[in-house]
Amino acid sequence: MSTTLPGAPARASAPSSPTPPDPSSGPRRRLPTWQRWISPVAIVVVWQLASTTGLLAEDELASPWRVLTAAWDVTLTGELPQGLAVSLARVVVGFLLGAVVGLVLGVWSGLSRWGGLLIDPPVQMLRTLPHLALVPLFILWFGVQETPKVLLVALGVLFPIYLNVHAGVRGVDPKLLEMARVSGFDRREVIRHVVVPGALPSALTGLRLSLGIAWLSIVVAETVSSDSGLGYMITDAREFLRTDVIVVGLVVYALLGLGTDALVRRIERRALRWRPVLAGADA
Amino acid sequence: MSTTLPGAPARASAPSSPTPPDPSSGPRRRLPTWQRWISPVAIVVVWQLASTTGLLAEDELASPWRVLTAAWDVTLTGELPQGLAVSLARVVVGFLLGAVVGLVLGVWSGLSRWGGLLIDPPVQMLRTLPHLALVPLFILWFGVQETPKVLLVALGVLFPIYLNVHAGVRGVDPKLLEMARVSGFDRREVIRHVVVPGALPSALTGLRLSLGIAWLSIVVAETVSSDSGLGYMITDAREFLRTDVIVVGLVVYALLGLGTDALVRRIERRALRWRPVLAGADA
Amino acid sequence: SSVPRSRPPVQPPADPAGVVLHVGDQKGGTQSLLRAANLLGGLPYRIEWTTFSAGPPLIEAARSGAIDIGQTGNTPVIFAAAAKARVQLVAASQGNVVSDAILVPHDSPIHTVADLRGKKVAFGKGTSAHGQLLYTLRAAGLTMDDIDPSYLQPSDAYAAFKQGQVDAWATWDPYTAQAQLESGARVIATGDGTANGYSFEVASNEALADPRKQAAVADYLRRVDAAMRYSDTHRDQRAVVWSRETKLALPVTQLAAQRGPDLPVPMDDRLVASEQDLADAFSDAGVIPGRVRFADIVDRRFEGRAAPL
Amino acid sequence: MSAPVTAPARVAGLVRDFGGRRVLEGLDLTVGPGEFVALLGRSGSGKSTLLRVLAGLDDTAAEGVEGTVEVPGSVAVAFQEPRLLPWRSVRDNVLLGLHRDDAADAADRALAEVGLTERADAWPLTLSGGEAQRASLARALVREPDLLLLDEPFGALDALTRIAMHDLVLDLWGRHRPGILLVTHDVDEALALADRVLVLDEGRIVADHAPGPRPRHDVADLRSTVLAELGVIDDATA
Amino acid sequence: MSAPVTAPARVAGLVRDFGGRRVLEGLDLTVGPGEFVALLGRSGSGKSTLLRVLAGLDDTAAEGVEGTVEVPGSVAVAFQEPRLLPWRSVRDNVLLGLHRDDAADAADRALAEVGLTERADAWPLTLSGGEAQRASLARALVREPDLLLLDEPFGALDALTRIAMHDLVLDLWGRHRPGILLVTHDVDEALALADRVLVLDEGRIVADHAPGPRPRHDVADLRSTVLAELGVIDDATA
Ligand SMILES: Nc1ncnc2c1ncn2[C@@H]1O[C@H](COP(=O)(O)OP(=O)(O)OP(=O)(O)O)[C@@H](O)[C@H]1O
Ligand SMILES: Nc1ncnc2c1ncn2[C@@H]1O[C@H](COP(=O)(O)OP(=O)(O)OP(=O)(O)O)[C@@H](O)[C@H]1O
Ligand SMILES: [Mg+2]
Ligand SMILES: [Mg+2]
Repeated sequence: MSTTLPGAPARASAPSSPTPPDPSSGPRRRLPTWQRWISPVAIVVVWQLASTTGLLAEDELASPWRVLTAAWDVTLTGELPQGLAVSLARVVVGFLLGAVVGLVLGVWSGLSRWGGLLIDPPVQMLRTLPHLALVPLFILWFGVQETPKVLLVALGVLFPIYLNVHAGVRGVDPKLLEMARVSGFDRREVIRHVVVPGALPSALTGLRLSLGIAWLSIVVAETVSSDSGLGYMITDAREFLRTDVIVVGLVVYALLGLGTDALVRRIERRALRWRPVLAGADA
Repeated sequence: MSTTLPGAPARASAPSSPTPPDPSSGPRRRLPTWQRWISPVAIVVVWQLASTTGLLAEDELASPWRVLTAAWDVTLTGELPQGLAVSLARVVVGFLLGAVVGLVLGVWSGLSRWGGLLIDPPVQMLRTLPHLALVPLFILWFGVQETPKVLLVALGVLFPIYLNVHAGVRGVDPKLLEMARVSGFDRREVIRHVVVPGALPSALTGLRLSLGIAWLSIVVAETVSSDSGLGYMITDAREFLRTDVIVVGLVVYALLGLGTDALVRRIERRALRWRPVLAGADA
Repeated sequence: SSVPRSRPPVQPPADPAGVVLHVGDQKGGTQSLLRAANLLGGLPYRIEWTTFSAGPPLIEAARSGAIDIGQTGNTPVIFAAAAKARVQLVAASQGNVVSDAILVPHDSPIHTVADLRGKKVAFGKGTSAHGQLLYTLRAAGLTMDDIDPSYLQPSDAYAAFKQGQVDAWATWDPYTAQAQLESGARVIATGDGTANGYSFEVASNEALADPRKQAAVADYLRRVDAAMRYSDTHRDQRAVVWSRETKLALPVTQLAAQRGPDLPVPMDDRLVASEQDLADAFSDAGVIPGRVRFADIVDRRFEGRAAPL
Repeated sequence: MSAPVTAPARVAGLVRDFGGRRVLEGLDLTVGPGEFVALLGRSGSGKSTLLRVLAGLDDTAAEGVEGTVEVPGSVAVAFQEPRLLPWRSVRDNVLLGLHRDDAADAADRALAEVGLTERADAWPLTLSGGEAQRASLARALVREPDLLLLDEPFGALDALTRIAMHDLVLDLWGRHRPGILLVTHDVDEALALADRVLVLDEGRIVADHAPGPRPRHDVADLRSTVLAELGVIDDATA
Repeated sequence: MSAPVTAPARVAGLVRDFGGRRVLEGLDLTVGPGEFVALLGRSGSGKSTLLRVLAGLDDTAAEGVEGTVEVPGSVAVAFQEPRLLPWRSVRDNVLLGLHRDDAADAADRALAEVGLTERADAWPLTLSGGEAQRASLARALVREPDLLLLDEPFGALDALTRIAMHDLVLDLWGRHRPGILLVTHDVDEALALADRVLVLDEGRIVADHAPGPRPRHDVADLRSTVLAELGVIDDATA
């Protein structure tokens, strides 16, 4: 009755190094596609056409060409690059702060019953507080320097991360959690190998949203006493009715959105490469 | 060799009416718990204590009691109830508009490859556009009446719904999609019975976020030529340095947040009742 | 909060050396004024500038001690008084009131203030234009109830004005100049004879409680005084700097500058009465609850010390 | 339903390559009209892969798939895992996608036949392994297709239930005469049920037996042969 | 590992109630030290439910669970479905949670034994049904627990692979002498492997047989008895 499996070679030959998995899931995996550029380019072309033909009056929306010129101007004066750099620093710090807090709270409240009962309600309360209304209180509490700006960004970032992480954690397949429990995973391993990967798709959506919101928050945050930054550039342009500069700001934001998206797609592609590409997925 | 299963009664007795499933998943299903009130109440108590003991100066943050008085004042003047009603109307219309568009775009771009390639990039671009910067353009295009306000809300709502629906649709178990394909589901059935329920947890997170954002957007929207509305009340109070009224506004927002959350929890409980409560889920 | 509630006493003379004075500013405001007059050199203390988009947030910052001093218009200070903010008005200046105008499109049928009855008028709630509109209407025998107000900040208001969404717009320079030059807006009323055109230096109680900061404030006020006088005599130069900082077209700032800059004025009884009158107008219009005693936040003790440089 | 004159499934030279790993290498297979074919093969030999191709889930247009695949009629599949929609009742899982006037009745009948009447309103995630497998089988059978693909449909069933399910499949087969391709690991089952018993190995069909007319009483020799083809020395004969 | 003097699993008066549906009704069961117990029972009879309780996944503190459950030592489970982490390689799935110095070696050895060396770096979702089941089995075996719970671990395996896996389990059992509770639908398998063969029906253990010393050549009578207890009239004897 003793039989050896053909597929089972001698024990010694089993590789024991923990090399990263390189499964033969085939070359069907999608690469970043040029097709994603079709609609952005189409939008710009239509916009320019509408402007040149006069369908879109210059004072309703500056033409792409004029926006480009304005962009060049604010680049030359250093306003745009400096503004970007200043805002970027604020966004990065605020984002990290908010993301870490949101992540920790989300995992915690998603995993433990009491965590959920105690953390979730105040977060649900706080998340609807409007930034604009918080500005005066933040000035009162944190002054007018960098702190209130960074905190406003952090606050904006926190909630989408929290909500999506929380939902992701709650949605982790309980069968896998059970498996981890009976397989001797310690708490750290459960979180690292079951909860985090399971919640990842949802968390990445949160990341997408929160990166966007970080940049939105900076516009409000930079109405608090600043004389530099992308948000400031926009409010300032708005103050002095420079529609073309506003549109430059909007275009920069759109590019930031695309950049953010590309970044998250990259992470997504790496993190979710275990998902086989099945035929049904593209119904 | 012909055997009858004990569990299989005579054919005639099989009920054929499509009664809604009432599976015996047991009474462990969680009800809305009073424990969720612990932390909100604790926050208010600590806040009041800090105020009475002078730890929190009255002009840094009005005490709950003073906020209550201010709330009573603005209720008597009609400012708060009317403001709420006016804003609510705007929020509802804007929300419906944004949610429907976001849902349709999200399902579409999640399901079809070309839909994704064409719809996703412009949405990713548009979603980072700051409301504050859009206000002057919206005034140019849509005037100063209700349209720009409703559109700003719709715009705010659209993106979290879109992103979460898109991600949810992309995350639908491809094995189930394959099953649907070989089981003769038509396109409508696939969407209704496989895609929508599969994307639902993620979509509900989007709903949560977007309901919050709808209320946030109204604050910005109501800076556009309005003399009523909750957002207007807050900006107005800010203009006149009425910190207590600002805090009233914030409290109302917090309550709205809790209300929204309770609403979505209800939907969630109903929609996800097929998920068995397993032991591992509360590690 | 460490900000004193009541007006701090006059401090013994002290050396401001080494102090950092946090000054709130608006774009194209005091800092550019001082720089143009070359008055920022040789300071015994250090100035840290913070830029605000408007008066209210500047006062928000001053009352929490986040800034020590900053300049703002005649209306936000009334709300500061109403809110019992922990600030003092330590100096005043007065500008031309010609630029505080009510504008209509060039082809508008509106020609007089009386024509505004039932019309949609844009202005920023709580701005100096709001006060000026109150006055102008009153002078024409109208009240706020006779018009259809559309509360819009200058930027939004201009957009709405150009699109014909509103019938009239109450505003100030440089917006007046911009609208006149860019879209041929017609002025149907100015603040002449109605508006008071004051601006104030708003100091935080916290700064005034510190002897060395008090000294720095006194010195700073002297410099601002001098800078205003300098800019009055160098209007072209002022227009150039202004245009550079706000990116407004040079003709716009030139027109605005030619109308004359702010000049220091004493905070005498006439000033207090005029501001009190404005405050009462706001109270009457129901914009602010109750009555305000404007004199409560006027601190005249620096006027003597703010002798010209 | 098309008249059962053409073969409900024909595959020629089928190659399936998973990024360098060739699972099927030029496989030929025809399931004749009304024919009941059992497919045996070692774990990982490519049985499910073949069924996916026949079900149209791996397009020959896609990368890694080559060969001719002809499946002219309707197909129903019982997958190796139950693949029930967790958010629909067991009944709905059988019912959905069934576009027939008597769909509801047919679904309830099918559930009764697999012994799940009592669990018809349950959520799928509360079913036992065998119950889920039976629900999935009911879903495939109720569709009455031209080609029925069953991937180890009885693997999680006890002996008694298994016999009842055999009867059920044979019954449906007798009534509608679909082509059936049954993947199983149970040689006895294959010999008892099928017209032809195939063995898949190294990406090809390596054996093709016809157990002869039913009822079959003495298939011991054939059993040993098939087991030997699967690499097992049968105790009973050895 | 605790010394195998106490029973690795003891259950008395176990009741499991799913909202009114009683699946286990006062079940008593002891798995002695180093004892190999096979559990048979109809689909839906509550075998997996019992295993869940023994694995500590359904707490006796929870609603619907009553009775005494004593499982003093370590436990490892091969669930009815493979339950592999889809985002970790097959090797990692065996390895994770294994806190031993030679964990990596042990995992690779276990994978080799179940014939998955070649697929050790694959993503679980690309495994065939039988491969996934073997990975799950390897994960349970490599843990060398005091109590090994196996829920139909060979259900998706072909005859040859199944025999190899039998040997593997017997081998581990011989080396470490854990208590083993094996759920299976294959009566022959139960009789060939176990010290005791139990039949679960109507929420209780209704039969408890000891097939006697190994190697077992003539268990035909016992086979018929057990099949009869499961409701099947055995062809061979009938
Ligand atoms: N969470 C639950 N809620 C309701 N009923 C359940 C639940 N879990 C299991 N059941 C029911 O309990 C019964 C026993 O299930 P169990 O999984 O223990 O069966 P089993 O003996 O393992 O069957 P199989 O051999 O088919 O796997 C089944 O009828 C099942 O539908
Ligand atoms: N998407 C995939 N990527 C890479 N390899 C795959 C993929 N799908 C299947 N395989 C491999 O192809 C081989 C055949 O798989 P298949 O599922 O057809 O086996 P099977 O004959 O059904 O086996 P079992 O009896 O175990 O279910 C297996 O070795 C499997 O690991
Ligand atoms: Mg298979
Ligand atoms: Mg089971």
